[in-house]
Amino acid sequence: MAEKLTIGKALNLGLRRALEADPKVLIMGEDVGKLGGVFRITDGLQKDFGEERVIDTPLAESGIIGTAVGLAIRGYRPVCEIQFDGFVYPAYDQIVSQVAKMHYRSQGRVKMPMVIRIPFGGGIGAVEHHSESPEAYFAHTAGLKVVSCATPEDAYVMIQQAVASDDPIVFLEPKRRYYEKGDVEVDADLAGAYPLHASRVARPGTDVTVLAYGPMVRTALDAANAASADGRELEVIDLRTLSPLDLDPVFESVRRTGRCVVVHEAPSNVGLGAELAARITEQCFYSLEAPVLRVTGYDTPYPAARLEEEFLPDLDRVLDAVDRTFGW
Amino acid sequence: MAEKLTIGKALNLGLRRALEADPKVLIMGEDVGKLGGVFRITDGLQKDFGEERVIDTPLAESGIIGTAVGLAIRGYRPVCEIQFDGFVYPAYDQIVSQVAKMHYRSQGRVKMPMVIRIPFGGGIGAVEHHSESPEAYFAHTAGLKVVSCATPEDAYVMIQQAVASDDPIVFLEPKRRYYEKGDVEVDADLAGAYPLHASRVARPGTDVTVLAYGPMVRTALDAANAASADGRELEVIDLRTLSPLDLDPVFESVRRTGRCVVVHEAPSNVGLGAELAARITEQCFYSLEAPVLRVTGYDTPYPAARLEEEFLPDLDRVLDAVDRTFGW
Amino acid sequence: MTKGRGAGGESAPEFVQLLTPDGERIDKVTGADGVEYTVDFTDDEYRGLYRDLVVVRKLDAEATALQRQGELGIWASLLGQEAAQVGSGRALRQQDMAFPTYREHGVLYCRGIDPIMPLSLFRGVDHGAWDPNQFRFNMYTIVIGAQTLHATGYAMGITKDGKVGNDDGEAVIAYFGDGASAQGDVNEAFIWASVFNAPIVFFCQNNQYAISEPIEKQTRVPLYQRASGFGFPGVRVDGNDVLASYAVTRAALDHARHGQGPTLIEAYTYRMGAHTTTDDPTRYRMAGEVESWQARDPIARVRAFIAKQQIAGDDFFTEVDELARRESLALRERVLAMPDPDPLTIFEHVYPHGSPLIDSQRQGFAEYMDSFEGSSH
Amino acid sequence: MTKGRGAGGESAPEFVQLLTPDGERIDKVTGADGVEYTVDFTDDEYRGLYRDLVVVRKLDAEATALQRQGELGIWASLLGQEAAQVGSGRALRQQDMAFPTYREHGVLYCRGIDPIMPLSLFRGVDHGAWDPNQFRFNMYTIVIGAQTLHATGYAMGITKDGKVGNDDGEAVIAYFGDGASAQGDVNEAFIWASVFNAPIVFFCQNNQYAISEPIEKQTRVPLYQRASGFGFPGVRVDGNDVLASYAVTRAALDHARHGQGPTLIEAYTYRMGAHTTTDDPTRYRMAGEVESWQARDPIARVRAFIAKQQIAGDDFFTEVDELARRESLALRERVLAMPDPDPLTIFEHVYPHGSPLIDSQRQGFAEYMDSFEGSSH
Ligand SMILES: Cc1ncc(C[n+]2csc(CCOP(=O)(O)OP(=O)(O)O)c2C)c(N)n1
Ligand SMILES: Cc1ncc(C[n+]2csc(CCOP(=O)(O)OP(=O)(O)O)c2C)c(N)n1
Ligand SMILES: [Mg+2]
Ligand SMILES: [Mg+2]
Repeated sequence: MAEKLTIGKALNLGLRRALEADPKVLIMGEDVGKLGGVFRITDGLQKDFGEERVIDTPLAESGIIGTAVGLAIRGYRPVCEIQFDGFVYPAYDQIVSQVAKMHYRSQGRVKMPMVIRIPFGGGIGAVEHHSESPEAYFAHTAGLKVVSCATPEDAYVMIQQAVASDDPIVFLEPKRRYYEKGDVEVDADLAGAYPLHASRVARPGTDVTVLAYGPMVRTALDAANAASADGRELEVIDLRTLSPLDLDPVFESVRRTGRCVVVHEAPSNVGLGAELAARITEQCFYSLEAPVLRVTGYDTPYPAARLEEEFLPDLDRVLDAVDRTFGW
Repeated sequence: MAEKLTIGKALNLGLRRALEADPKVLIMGEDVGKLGGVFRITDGLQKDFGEERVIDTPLAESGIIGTAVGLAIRGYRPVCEIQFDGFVYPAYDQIVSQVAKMHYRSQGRVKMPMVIRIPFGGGIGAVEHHSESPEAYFAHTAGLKVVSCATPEDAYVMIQQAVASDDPIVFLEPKRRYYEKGDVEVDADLAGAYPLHASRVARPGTDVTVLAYGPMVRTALDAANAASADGRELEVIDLRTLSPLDLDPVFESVRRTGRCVVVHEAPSNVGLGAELAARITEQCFYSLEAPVLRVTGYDTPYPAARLEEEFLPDLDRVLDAVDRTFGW
Repeated sequence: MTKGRGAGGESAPEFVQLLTPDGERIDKVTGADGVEYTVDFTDDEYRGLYRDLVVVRKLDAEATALQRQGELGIWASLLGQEAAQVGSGRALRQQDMAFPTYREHGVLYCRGIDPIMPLSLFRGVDHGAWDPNQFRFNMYTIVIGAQTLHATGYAMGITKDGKVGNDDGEAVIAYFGDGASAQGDVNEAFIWASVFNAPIVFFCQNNQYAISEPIEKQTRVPLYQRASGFGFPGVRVDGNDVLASYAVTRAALDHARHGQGPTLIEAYTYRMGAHTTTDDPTRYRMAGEVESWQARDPIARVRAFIAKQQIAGDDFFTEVDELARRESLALRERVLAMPDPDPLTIFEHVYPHGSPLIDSQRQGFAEYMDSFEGSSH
Repeated sequence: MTKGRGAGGESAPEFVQLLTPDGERIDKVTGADGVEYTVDFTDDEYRGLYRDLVVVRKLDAEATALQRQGELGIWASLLGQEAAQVGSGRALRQQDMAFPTYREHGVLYCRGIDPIMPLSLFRGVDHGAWDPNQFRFNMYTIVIGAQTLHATGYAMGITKDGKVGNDDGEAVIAYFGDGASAQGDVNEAFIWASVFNAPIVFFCQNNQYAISEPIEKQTRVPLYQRASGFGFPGVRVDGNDVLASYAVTRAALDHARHGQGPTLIEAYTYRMGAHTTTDDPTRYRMAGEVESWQARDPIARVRAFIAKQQIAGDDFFTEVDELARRESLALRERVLAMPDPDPLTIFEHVYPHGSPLIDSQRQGFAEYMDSFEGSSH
């Protein structure tokens, strides 16, 4: 049965399903209990599953992830909430040197079936540290997988898949889209769902391939609509999995279109866009009519809220890049 | 006067000069005092400059960087040693959210003239966490600059330039090359020195441009020598500055050669090589005979020491990539 | 010492109190650190403290109102914590240095700083950019606990500069919350401060909550006791008592400036309002709890004391209210008049020495913006 | 309690000691935590303890020799810390779980684990891969302090599983060093453990050094006192006394398994050798210091005690030496016989569910290696 849900509510429902499905699943983080998290993604879960399973932790991110590692060794499946993107760094050591490496270190004897949920990205008018896009830091880290959802349907399914996976997964939630609504098949069986680590064509097109993920999928789709009115058909691919990347559909698309634009909020330098450009160029060298262009946040710290509209990629900047691929 | 020095000794002498040049310069870290650091880079400095300037700190990296931030606000110029690459992550929050952002946050009112020295890279037969190449994590962070030296001469000059700079600089030292020797102009004036944030042609060539930095410069030069014997002339560029990159000489070179291979030890995915490939492709699109190829560590955690020879790029793998650019 | 009421309902250890909720003056008390505390204010000074408390609360209320009206992006109110902030803020000497969180508007005011200073941050105009050394007040720090290490490093610098050991010595005060006490950084700051005997006062405003989490989620013993395990004194003060907050902070700062090392002060207080304007405290705490703390209001007791002691009459109270009203109106007008930043400032001050990457992005941005000139964009 | 000698020369607070350096048995002592400690071993058990101490030291010496001969990449010797490790290791019950650093070879041995297990790590063959749950002994952890949080989380899991509250309850022991006590992670572990009342014992081997840095660089008060500020008991034990180390650990583990929460044990000991085989301690400490600790050798006193009490005669000592020699020789042979890993294992176990990126790199690597087949490479 399809229900109209926001992304936030879909995540909430997905987490509820995950808690129901496996008694080993735990939710831990700052304010995830009575408050339901500052974005209410865990709303009502402590009430229904108890303080033993939905745990308000002390205020220290390394402690959250570090104790989750121990709980995972004990056989639990912790879902850790990091309150905002900019507050994941105190846990960086535990994530990079422990969570990511434990399976390798143990030659497969210790699994870290952990999900690290991070509301990420800008556009919400917040103060410093609340609008970061740290995905490159995780995607560059071997041993972690990184995904991001862009629709309520994906939010609902992907969070359940991530919790069910034995891989440690950084789950990036497009916080500024939490309130966007869409249809969600709430009763559908997870077994038949679209795979977690697969990209998906969000809108077919013939002229330029536009790659986006998380909050920028909407932006790319808006750009595609505007371009269509001008007679240009953009193929928008929602990457969904940021590490490992699923690029076969991308290569196929770029070989057709000959042009590619990558969009993300994170700074450009050594970002996901660079990897995409490098891989696409290597695989589609003779098909490209223009280099892969990147539309990204600038290589500055995230600016004050009243400047973020200029900082963030928007419809116009995507179209500008599309134009440039034609003018090459 | 030119002296034959190892890279390690050149760094030691450069730090000595920096301490002499400015009483505000401090050295801080674990074991930097009597022991002179586990690699002896600060050997003898505490003896000559005292415990007030060469400070053995408690064993906590966040504390090292966090107190260095406060010392910088007070007007000091801290040079922090992180004992090994894999131990910088507990300080990641202070580096990314404080050191990198303080100047921006304060609109130029607070400077962070800090150097974070990190012996990096593998090849020394060490246990886990002692052979990491974390440069992408820093290069992706706006507000930080990142450099790496590859020769004794550069080690001596660049460390002094880094300490004298008001920018916060992550200074990556090629630990497995600490014992390589070369001529150093120890009396040369810093004012006339080659700029810190500039790449440099380490070996001119005509057929393929090979980009490397830190420990891989030697590997690239060895490959160039071998290739030369086979009649192929590789132009090796030592990048030196990893953020910001200095790519004009690279573009110029690639436009001449039409081929480019990037070499680094760090994993490939979302690494420096990706950025280089993306930028070079964008700027030299019509000159490239083949895509920019990357020779890197694999996207696995750094393996056990007895596997590192296979893991690390070596002469043969560089030559293999060079061959592939010709076979494209 | 006086019995306070504990976190989580159990009876709390005693704290230093010099003014009861009813406005009764206690002459002297000995703290958990064994120090005897008292104050010796002139009538003028008592009136000054009252004035600061009232103005600080009023300005705070104005900022909350501005946020409600969409003029600020967010606001972190200090409601209920005025005494802890005014008491400690007034205890600072000119040469001392403060490292605030995002809530120390009252301390800032007591430092003689224009209260408009942090509002650009909450409006989203900038990140709260000022020169810490000019105001001897660091920029607001949002990452929980990070500033305690900065403060400790700064204090180490004071020692290096030879600026400790007498009355003219400098001292540092680092503010943080009860929640922050759980962060590794804060505990590392305790270690550094004690190992280097740094001239620093750790001032923890235990306002009973870290957003929704009550203090029991951060510690199972009173926070001031944390210090002893690191080898320096800790003391709990009634953070709703401006006199005690002053006395304890003053003594700790003097201790530090004389080269006797760090102190931890736990100011036992209560966040009367929401965590920030985006928070909804009704989800996690009872109205009754808030009411019980209202009876311990930090301003009411000073007013009662002044009235009982006839230090001032009704005219004075009216005057102060009037002053607060004027200051808050002025603040409002200046907030509304704040210009939006020029978009090109995105690219300013990334590095002291600049960067070609930023330069080219700035130029690209400028050209891109120019391309819309005359268009409807 | 007995007077120990303090860090930094000052006289240290007392510690729990049940066997003096001269081999005199002390019947009972009360620790700083107010608990009375004693042991009640049979002669057989005393002999067993001695045997473990000697074997553990001998195996360690063998590993050091193997490193010198180039057969190990590095070795972190436990020389001098045998009593702390054997005492605490023997105190563990079958159901308990240990989280070691990189130096707990003695604890590992007492768990009944084949001492070869961690040697592949030091040889560079693997990262020390074993199943923590099978051995109830976590993998060695190299990042200082990280394992204390893992241990605490694991202990929280025990509580969740309802496995505390009686004699069959499970408990966790987390090992760490004096240097580690400065890490944020360790202090966060203290907080978590106390807030969640986790069944855990924090066992700090204060061996006086973190590489070259003496304990004064990490704390200015005895480390066991750290616990009180977090709300749980701390106790210092003579870490060179295997009986006291056993008694104190046993009591703390029982305390934990009965649901009474965490304890911090500071085992006051000395690193007799280098930090690791790459270290040169002559750069930072005096020979005299090492000698003074030699007088407090953890094995000599047990031998003296056994001899004085006629628990065993010379035959026994010779037998034990012989056993140790045999075990160390066997270890040596097995180290030399360790096969090098297959290069393709680089790509194994990056993810439980695999990754196409790794797959393609594995394939590329295999093809690349094949291209050398028959060549001189
Ligand atoms: C490292 C980090 N994690 C999380 C947050 C989000 N956050 C902002 S304020 C806050 C609670 C702080 O509580 P406390 O320290 O008691 O200070 P108070 O707000 O009560 O003054 C949290 C969790 C943050 N700013 N920084
Ligand atoms: C986070 C981190 N920083 C630095 C190191 C390097 N290092 C390895 S052992 C050591 C000293 C540890 O001292 P201590 O905790 O006292 O343990 P001990 O070696 O004396 O047993 C250091 C600094 C590390 N392994 N991890
Ligand atoms: Mg609070
Ligand atoms: Mg030690």
